[in-house]
Amino acid sequence: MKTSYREALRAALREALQDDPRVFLMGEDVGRYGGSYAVSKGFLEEFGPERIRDAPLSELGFVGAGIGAALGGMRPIVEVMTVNFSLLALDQIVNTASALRHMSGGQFSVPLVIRMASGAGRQLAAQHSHSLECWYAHIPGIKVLAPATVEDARGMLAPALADPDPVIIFEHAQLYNLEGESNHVAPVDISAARVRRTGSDVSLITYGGSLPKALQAAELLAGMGIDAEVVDLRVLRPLDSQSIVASVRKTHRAVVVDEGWRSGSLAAEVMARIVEQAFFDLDAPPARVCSEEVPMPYARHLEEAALPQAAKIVAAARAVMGK
Amino acid sequence: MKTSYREALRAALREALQDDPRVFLMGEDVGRYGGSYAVSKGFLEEFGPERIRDAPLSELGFVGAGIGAALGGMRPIVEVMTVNFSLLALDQIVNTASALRHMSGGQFSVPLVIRMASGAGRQLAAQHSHSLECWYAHIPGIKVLAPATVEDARGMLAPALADPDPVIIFEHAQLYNLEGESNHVAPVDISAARVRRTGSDVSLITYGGSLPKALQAAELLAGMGIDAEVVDLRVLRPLDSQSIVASVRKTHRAVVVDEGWRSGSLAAEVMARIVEQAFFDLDAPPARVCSEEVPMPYARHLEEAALPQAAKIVAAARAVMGK
Amino acid sequence: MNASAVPYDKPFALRLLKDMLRIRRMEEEAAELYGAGKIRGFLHLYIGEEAVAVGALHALQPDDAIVATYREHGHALVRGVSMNAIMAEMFGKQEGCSRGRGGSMHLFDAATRFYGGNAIVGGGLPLAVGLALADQLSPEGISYGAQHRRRVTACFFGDGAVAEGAFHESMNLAALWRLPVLFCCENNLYAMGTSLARSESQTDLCAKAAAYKVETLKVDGMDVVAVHDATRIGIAHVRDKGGPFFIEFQTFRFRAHSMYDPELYRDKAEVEAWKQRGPLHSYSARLKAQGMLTEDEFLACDAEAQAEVDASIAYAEAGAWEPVEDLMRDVLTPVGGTTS
Amino acid sequence: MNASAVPYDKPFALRLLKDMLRIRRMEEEAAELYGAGKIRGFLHLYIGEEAVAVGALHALQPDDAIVATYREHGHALVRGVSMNAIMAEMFGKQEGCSRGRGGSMHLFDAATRFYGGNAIVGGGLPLAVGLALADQLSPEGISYGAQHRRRVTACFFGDGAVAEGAFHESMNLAALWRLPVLFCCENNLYAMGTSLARSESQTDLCAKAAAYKVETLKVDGMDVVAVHDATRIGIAHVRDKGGPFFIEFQTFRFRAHSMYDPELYRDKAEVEAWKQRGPLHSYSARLKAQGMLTEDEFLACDAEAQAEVDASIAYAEAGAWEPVEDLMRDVLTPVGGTTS
Ligand SMILES: Cc1ncc(C[n+]2csc(CCOP(=O)(O)OP(=O)(O)O)c2C)c(N)n1
Ligand SMILES: Cc1ncc(C[n+]2csc(CCOP(=O)(O)OP(=O)(O)O)c2C)c(N)n1
Ligand SMILES: [Mg+2]
Ligand SMILES: [Mg+2]
Repeated sequence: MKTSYREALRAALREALQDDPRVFLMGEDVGRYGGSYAVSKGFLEEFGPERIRDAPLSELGFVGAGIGAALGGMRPIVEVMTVNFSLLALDQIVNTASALRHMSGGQFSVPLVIRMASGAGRQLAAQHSHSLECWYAHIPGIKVLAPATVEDARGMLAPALADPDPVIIFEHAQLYNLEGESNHVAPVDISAARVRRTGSDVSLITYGGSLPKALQAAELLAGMGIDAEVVDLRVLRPLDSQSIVASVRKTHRAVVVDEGWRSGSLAAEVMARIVEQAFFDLDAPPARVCSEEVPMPYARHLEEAALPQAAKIVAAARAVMGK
Repeated sequence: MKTSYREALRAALREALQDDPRVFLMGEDVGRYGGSYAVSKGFLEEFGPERIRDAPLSELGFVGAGIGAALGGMRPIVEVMTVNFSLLALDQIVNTASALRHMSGGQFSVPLVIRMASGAGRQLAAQHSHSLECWYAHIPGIKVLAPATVEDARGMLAPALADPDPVIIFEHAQLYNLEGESNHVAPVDISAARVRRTGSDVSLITYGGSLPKALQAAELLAGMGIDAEVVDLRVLRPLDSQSIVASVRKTHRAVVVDEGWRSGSLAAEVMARIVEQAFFDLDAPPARVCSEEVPMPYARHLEEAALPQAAKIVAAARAVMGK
Repeated sequence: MNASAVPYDKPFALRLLKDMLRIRRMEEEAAELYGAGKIRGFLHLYIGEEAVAVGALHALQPDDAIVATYREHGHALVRGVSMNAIMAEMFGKQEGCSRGRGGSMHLFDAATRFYGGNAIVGGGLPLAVGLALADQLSPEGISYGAQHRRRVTACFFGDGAVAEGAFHESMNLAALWRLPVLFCCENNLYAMGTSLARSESQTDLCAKAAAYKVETLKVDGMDVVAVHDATRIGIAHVRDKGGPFFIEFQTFRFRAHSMYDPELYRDKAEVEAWKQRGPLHSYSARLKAQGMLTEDEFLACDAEAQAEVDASIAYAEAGAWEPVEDLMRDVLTPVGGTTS
Repeated sequence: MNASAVPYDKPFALRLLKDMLRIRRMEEEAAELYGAGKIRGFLHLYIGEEAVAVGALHALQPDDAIVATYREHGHALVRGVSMNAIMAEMFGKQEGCSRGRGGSMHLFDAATRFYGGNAIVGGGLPLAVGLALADQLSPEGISYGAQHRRRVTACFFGDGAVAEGAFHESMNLAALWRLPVLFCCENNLYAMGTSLARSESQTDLCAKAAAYKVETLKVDGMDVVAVHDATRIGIAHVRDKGGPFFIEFQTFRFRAHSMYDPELYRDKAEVEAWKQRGPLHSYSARLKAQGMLTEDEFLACDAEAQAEVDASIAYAEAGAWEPVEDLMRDVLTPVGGTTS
């Protein structure tokens, strides 16, 4: 069945709300406004204000309240409108949600799901264009997911809610209108990366909003006689090293594509794992295509220049191929 | 002259306060308490409460106020007691301090210095033991320093204050009592890494609180016939790739030592740069010694096991040497 | 509509009218240009709230500082940023007041001490506290020209920002340290789709501010005269006493929150009722009633505003795209470069 | 000293005394053990403030929840966490209530709904709001045993926390959503070295809480009877009305902030004056005055407390270090493992 990423998220949320009375959705403008990306439009009428809970502008407060509610037996889905505002809530995520189980010697788990939009591409400028997946992927005690397909948008929520620990879900803002197949039957796996295109010459390893660009680059490369494999990480913490290494062992070449700023990017971690685990399989140094290290400019042509693009991926892939 | 890291910081702060009336120190308990690490003890009496400004527990507020004061012509030194509490202030640092110059098209620079203690090793458990240098090193628009020697503790503040952009200084909590030489004459350079021990067999690349451990490991390695070079990064953003690469070109082997959690560590970035720029100079895959991916446990033996230690560095160095 | 006489001389009375018209016409065109794809990103219109920026900013001196939000076109314009520079910024051209790097949400202007343009709700509050702290600590802050008087930092923010921790910490710091901040709360009753009653347990925002021992005034934000007078009182308080002052401007936005907002959360009737109290309409009626304005004069003012808007669009259209090679510019300050 | 009669039966009156003694003696030994290197990290003593935890927690029911700070030994003990488990935790032994992973600042106990032990000032406040939200939303929250009544979440925090944004956001959420939270502010006049007057523009903390439309009580935190009575009033309010309640306990810590604190910021005389009002001393004098306690009984209680402390130290000493191989335990929940 063809559907959109947004519709897939909606279907997953509705199902979760219908199936488990402990589930509720809380965040800024999830209710009366209908969700800032229209993901929860109509839910207020369907599930009522207790379960579709509009929160005041208090990111630290309502994320912390989500943690408390999870401890108290509920299964909250907290929507932090965008990753940009999640900076205000990081203390609760790092110092409470992710540490609580360990600090309590295993007594308290925090079955919390946090959803947030991330990424650039809509000319929203420096404060509204962050990709900070790499920061979250650094924190022990949580899991981090990045659905990049309609299927994952549909299937990742249920296992995230079933997970006893905090799960952060990044929805790239450029994907909401993505159309694709969703033959949803069961929840998808949330432990492994997935090969989205098989190839033999070079591995393009990516996630989230960069997946469509990597796939587009692979098509362009095919036209140049280069057969690229595209690996969608899907799960950013814990990273699925095995799948990464398996692909690189096959292709012997890797380009990591990541919308985060280059220095200290998640791409660096992927490269580190590749050299740690598959150094002698490499025919060329792994390369990366990341965002330029500049706060995101507003002007469209500058934003485009700052972000990873298919053309840059093609160039990087050709370079590692020595072409 | 022999002095301590703490005394060196004190001397640098006093000098700054004496030399420039625009400089003031603001933070929790910098005044009457004397600084939580006794760095500003006695300053209140010497410089008065306007310039040694005790702030309420409002990390977001007073870090933001520091940004505003910098915009207003002052040269604030904001002390965030520890990096752990800086999570509450990250929004102001990322979305204002580091982005303002760019967002304003170059009109407003933010000449702000933020100091904070970081790191583990004193059994302070999960919420008080963070090493998040890597997060800060990811942000364009700021500079990040990690003085690891008495000389740098003495010499980095003046150039940081002279810098027109925000500079974050990480003081590792385990270093305050470090004794060392300080032949302070002029401000030190804050753009380059420095080789703390020359060697030819393997490069141990590190920063901050891990430097003493790396030097200790180098001594142990020497006893085993392995001649390690120790590179102190000093400047975590922008990273001095050139010095890193120069050392690796010489030794052909690298072990990166970093107290941050392994996944998404600054060590990953250093490894990425090495493979990007010196892949064909490597005789072995670069390795890293980081913290285990666990919120810091309280019990001493577990904390020790979680942190990088000289013995682990030695083992990693021997492994990359094939010994 | 408040029918009391406008107590200003004609030039100033018309200045207020003209500035409200300039904002209104500029933003109406901006909305069109958004539809045409010339302006992108988020665009938050101030239409309906013009009396606040106009009345308040005309009470400030040139050396005072302003901190605003993403809904700041009007503030920038009244403060003295040229419409050309604002329009070019929204187009993303290098002639923009932020070189096209900031866009609608990040208008900045060093010359008029206009410190943005902040897209983080509540994000400007600590900044304003710090600017005022600099003024308290430095000699420029208390002497200006011949007179000795304090500089003021005026910080604009919405009702939604009041729920943020940043509001709390900033109010306390400003009050505790007695800093010269004028807190200007633009209470338009909604934060995106969330009405004040669903975001605050205490909806009297002056009562909230008073809990920090900050003095307050609540004023009809649809009435430019009331706004101006209240702001003058607030400013005088700050200059005399040094400490902060809080004004709640009761206002309303006539348009959607941003160009993405389907406005599901409020009735057309509510919007219509507020439009009856529209600041342009009510103020020009008052001026006419007291014989200070003729319909011809009004039309002339309006035509002048529209001409300025048209010119600014032409200016923005003719502006240049910054070269892509300059992408990495203004991340750090060049050595020997400008600092504020 | 308040000389009014203690209005409780003897067993309960002595229970309060004994619990204060248990905290006092446990912490005095903890200070010694810190000096001896048996306890490490940060150790924050509650000595002087015992009446607050004892009076307040005895007003709660077993199914209520507690959220505390890093100064929480007393709260954990009175709540029913065994002294053995607390002492072992401070030693870092696996018999500790948090398996030695948490230490002094992170005591936890699922059995008594004791949710820590939080070393981030203000960090527990949003958590308490969430626990109360869960109670409001779920059936367990409103029915217990035979009676239908609301569960309460009691959240302890210091005067210093009031300046944090977390306080503001949490008070508003609790009040806005009418959540069953009892906010217990332990105002000991200092946050490390920062006195309340240097941290708040409004030092009347009840006035601050009232600004969120939360009802409040201010009470002498050195008087265990006053504390208990006030807490009962607060709890009753929360159970009946559903909404939050705020109590300011006016108290004082007799010791330094932590074992690192040189106490440069306050006079010995100030500390001495508060010691005259010490909760143990004043309460036992009252009990004696009304013939409820003899000196022999007091000494017996004290000896009993001391014996419990001695036993807990022996227990902790005899405890085991968790195997280093288990380092990575309890980062994530094992599949099929426990969740709260
Ligand atoms: C910290 C933060 N959270 C959320 C947002 C998204 N957001 C943008 S504007 C807005 C509403 C703000 O309302 P208000 O402060 O009343 O100002 P108004 O838009 O009404 O002028 C929200 C929720 C944001 N920009 N920043
Ligand atoms: C967010 C944060 N900032 C700073 C600290 C350091 N710190 C620990 S306790 C403390 C004082 C807290 O005072 P108060 O809330 O009054 O509690 P008390 O210690 O008096 O019981 C400070 C500043 C911290 N733990 N967390
Ligand atoms: Mg509003
Ligand atoms: Mg206190």
